[in-house]
Amino acid sequence: MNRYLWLALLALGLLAPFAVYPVFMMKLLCFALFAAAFNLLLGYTGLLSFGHAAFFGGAAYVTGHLVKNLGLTPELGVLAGTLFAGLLGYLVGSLAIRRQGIYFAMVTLALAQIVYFLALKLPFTGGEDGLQGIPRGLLFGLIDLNRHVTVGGTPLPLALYYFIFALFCLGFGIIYRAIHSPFGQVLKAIRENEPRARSLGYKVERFKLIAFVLSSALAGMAGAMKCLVFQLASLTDVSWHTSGEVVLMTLLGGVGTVLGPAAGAFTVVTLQSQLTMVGPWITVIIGGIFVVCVLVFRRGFVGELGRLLRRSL
Amino acid sequence: MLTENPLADCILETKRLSKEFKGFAAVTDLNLQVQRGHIHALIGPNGAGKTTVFNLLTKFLTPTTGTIHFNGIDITREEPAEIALRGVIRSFQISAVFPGLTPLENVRVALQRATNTSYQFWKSDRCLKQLDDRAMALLESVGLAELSGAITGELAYGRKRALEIATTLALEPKLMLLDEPTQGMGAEDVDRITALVKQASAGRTILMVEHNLKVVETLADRITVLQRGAILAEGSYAEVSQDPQVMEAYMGSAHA
Amino acid sequence: MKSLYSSAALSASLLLTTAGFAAPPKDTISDGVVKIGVLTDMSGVYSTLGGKGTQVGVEMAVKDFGGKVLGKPIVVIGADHQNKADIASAKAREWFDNEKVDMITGLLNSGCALAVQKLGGDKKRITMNTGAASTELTNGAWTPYSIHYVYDTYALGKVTGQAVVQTGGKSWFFITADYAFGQSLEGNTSLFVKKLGGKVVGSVRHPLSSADFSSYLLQAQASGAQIIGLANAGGDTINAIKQAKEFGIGQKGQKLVGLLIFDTDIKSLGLNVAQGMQFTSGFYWDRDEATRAFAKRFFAIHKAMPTMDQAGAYSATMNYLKAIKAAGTDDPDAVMAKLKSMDISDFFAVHGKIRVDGRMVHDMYLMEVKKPSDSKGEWDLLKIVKTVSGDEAFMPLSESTCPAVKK
Amino acid sequence: MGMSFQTVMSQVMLGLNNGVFYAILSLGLAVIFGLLNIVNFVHGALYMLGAYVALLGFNQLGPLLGRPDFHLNYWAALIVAPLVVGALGVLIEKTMLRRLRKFDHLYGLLLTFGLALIIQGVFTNYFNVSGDAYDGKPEVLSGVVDLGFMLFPRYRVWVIGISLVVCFGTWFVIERTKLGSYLRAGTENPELVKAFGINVPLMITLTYGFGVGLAAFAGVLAAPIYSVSPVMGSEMIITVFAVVVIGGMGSIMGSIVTGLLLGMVEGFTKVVYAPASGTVIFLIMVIVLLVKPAGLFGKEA
Repeated sequence: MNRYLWLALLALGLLAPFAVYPVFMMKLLCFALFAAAFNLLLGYTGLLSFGHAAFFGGAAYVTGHLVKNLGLTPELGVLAGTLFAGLLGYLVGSLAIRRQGIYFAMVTLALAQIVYFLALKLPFTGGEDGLQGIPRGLLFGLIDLNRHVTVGGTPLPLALYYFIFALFCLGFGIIYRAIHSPFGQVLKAIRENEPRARSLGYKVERFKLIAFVLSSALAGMAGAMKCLVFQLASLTDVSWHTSGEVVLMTLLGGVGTVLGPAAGAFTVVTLQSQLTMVGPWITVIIGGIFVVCVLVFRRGFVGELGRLLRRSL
Repeated sequence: MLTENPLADCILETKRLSKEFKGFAAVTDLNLQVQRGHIHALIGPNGAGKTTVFNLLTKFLTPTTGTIHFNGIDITREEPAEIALRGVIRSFQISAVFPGLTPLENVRVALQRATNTSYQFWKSDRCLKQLDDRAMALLESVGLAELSGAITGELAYGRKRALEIATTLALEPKLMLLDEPTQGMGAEDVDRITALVKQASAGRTILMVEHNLKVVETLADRITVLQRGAILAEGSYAEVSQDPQVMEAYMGSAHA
Repeated sequence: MKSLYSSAALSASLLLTTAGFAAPPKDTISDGVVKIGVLTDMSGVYSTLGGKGTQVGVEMAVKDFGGKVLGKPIVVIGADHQNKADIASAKAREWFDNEKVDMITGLLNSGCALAVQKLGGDKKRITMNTGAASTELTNGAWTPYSIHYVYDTYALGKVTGQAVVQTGGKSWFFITADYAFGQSLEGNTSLFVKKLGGKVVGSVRHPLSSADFSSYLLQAQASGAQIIGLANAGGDTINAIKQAKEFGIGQKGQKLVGLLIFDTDIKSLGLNVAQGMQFTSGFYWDRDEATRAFAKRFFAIHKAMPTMDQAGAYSATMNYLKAIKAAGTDDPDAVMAKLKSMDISDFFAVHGKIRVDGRMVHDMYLMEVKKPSDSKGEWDLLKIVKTVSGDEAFMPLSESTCPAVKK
Repeated sequence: MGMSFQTVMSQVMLGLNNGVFYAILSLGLAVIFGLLNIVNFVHGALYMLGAYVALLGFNQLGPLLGRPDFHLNYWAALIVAPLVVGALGVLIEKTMLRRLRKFDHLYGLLLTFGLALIIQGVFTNYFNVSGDAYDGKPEVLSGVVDLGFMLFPRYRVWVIGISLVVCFGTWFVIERTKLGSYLRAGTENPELVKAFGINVPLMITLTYGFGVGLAAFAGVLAAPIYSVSPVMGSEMIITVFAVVVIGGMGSIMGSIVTGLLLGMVEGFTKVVYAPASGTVIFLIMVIVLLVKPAGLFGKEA
């Protein structure tokens, strides 16, 4: 991979809060990580999960609860949320990978509905109001994540931003490594030709399950990050619309590309925030993008670029 | 002749193997014995159950009744991957390659299995580079060395089959199951694959389903003729081709 | 050089987002403009009773005020929170941080209201809630900058509950939306039912947005209760009422009582189905000359009569602007102090006042749906049966758990 | 909780009433899935569209045609709505789904998901989300019937009856007639069917149109009972998916029977623990998946 590209992106990420509204930037990072984690499953294992919001939102609730009600420090909260999502991923994955293709998608969707129900009913979730007023707390018990640094007259939440950015880099790094690992090679083989991978002696289910757990844990990490940024965990985070959105982000950017999901997430989140005034038309626009993507643009824009340049991005 | 007792040197044996699909018997009471070191051909008219037998042997299908023994061990209840780990490797009727990977990666995925790194998602795939030499050697042996970096999906059909054999060989199988290795090929490709199979058979056993009787005649030590899921005849090419039942049921129709 | 292209794609995404970013300085009117944000449900289940209409109300108020306060322009912006607390909170945060928004109104739906009000407290910005019902907003979730303007579950439950029990509806069965709002509505109502010697014989909790209420209705019917109380809102209430009619419930002595109903719901149901029902409202367009005059102007713009949320948003905005003018600054502390000492009197409220806990106390009305034969027009739906003074309707400060209330 | 015979029977009837909607919708999904191998996510939106055809036909069509007292009556709507929506389905199949046939079936799911968002979004923009009442219920079907154990709305009796007729009629056509045998053969081996001189692409298109027509039919049936709202379908479709997973999408009869059964299970949950009634089907799904991964009526993979 091109070292300069990564360095440029890193620099962009480090400087972004001075140019872009930091909270928005952090939202982008959360969804970029979410989409990248989802893509580990769809793009590199060939499994379409239609219930990934369960991990994203589930972790947000767990992190929020632990930080708010039990006073955990934010880094431990994120860790707990990530582990929880991984565990949940293990349960959902074990059930879902018994089925393939379309059935897999429907089973994950339905299981995610149960998580939605729990998020509505469990005593600590705040029902339809969600878990609100989650404190950002002291990182490692030392650094106040609420601290704003005034730059050119504008107070910027730099401590929080760099914490989130660091988490994003960590998560994205794990995904990148997993894709380019011996494990990732087998995943690609399974995606390309599952019966053949099986006949070569690979226990396909086990690989799928590990990929599922990894993907859900990292999706959970993204959810935990979002919960610290917005200080709330809500039913939106676990709803099937969110599951659909992450599919769209990945599809739009490019399934099975390293940068595609992040770029797709940036585009969708930006669109949503720019188009709040068009009201319900946003749903129509999102739906339209879906249709166009599926019909003419299946590689996504990063994927199409990669094809033009004959490189994998 | 390696030995007097055929059972002692039987690498694969099925006893009363049957498979029913909703009342329709695809395979009935099949007693098949494959001798170590042989190239054993499974032939028969369309719908005779050859591919079903393959799927049963590799556990892509679960037998309704009967047992399968490999090297004297009962493998009837094992998973496809476990059977592969024992050294029974199959090919498919439709070419079984990984179209999105390069030929080199295709072979390397097979080599990788023995390295015990396959679950390591935290390691860089650069550690797989050490397998490249062996992968190249295997590609070389099937004449694909100069195409090692191509896009597999865009290779010609015959080359895909060759790649498939290289991938299978990478696993050093004890028993190779080849499902119609020359199906849909031009004469030139057929000759090349025939030679490849011959070459691959050194030191191992091969069970193949094949339609092309010329290939069967060239390669097979022993032939089992299936009809409607049951054995019709068995023996060398010379024996089988003289069998009047076979002539009628299969050869007749095949040559007609 | 593929890397160039994909980083270009990323930076293009980034650039798209930089629009509208600037640094806020300080002034008497901070940053030289008074900006009012209307954050409400513009597309979801409550969009007909709030939605664009709420923004219309706010814009009318700004126009009536003259478009300027203390010589500085007043700007109204709106956004759809889609009934999602996370969207509401994100939008409000952006507005406070970037858009110099001084006050947010609307906030239909308690989850959204709680999130934005909390944020307003943290950022020292005023929130004037005209849409949400939860009493929590003036109790545990109170902030020095929060105002709850129109109604709450306490007032709804108390006025309706008392009125029904006093006219003989002693035994109740609740069909309750299974979430905080529904439960608090049920809780508040049963309290007053029991206080007046009535009893609650049972209740059933249904998931939000249920399509089929027949099972719950039959359970209610089987309970033998005189009153079936609907502690839900919007589409759920409408469906329940329609299906009750379908099953012939309400014909044999049993009576349906909706605890939160808007004019628009009645319109959707039709008088035929809804006639005779009683409920509580904070406003009705056809109350007197002043309300009718306002409603007429509102209708000319929005093509519908104002609901209590929409009328409330007008009144809240108008009084907010008056308070700025009186205080001579838009400093939130000064404006809040002014608002809490002002007499709130306009077409919406008669001598209303904003209490220390942020509750705007004003008259509430017990409404009854007209018979089709009594209706003289498309919007002639209701009559006011009883006016209940604010002090009687709303939760007294002695019961409040608001931290600002000294006990 | 003690349940009298009366309570049980009433809940059976109500459950059946919910169940017939699940049955018709999952039947449509099964028919489409069988021939096109597509999970038709837009099914819920088309169900909603069917209800709107009835609603708008009754309220708006007359004024639109300049004849304010013209109402498209209920019976006509039962025919017109499936035709209109079916035609839309044909359009969708011909212009979009067809182009995806050579790709992974998941793209079909994603495409129809996008279409569902579009249709729902457009309707949300123009119509009241909390629902509009449909006033076109025919006089003959008004009032209640005394079933002995309860008073049951006559209209719902009709809904149950006609739905069962449509469901079993569809089953009969597909499983017992020549046309059906072509359909079934088409799913197994399209080449072979082509060899019989059957226009397979046309058959696929018409099947899709029929499947979504069923959804529209259910929408018209639902209009007088439930509020007609832009979100009525999206709430339904996820549950119907679970029904389909439980049933196994293996057979037409499977989807009908599962739909009816689960409607009743849901009905009983409303009495025992109502808050779980929205989720009980998903729980059943988990259990079924653990015990029979292919679903109750599914073929083993």
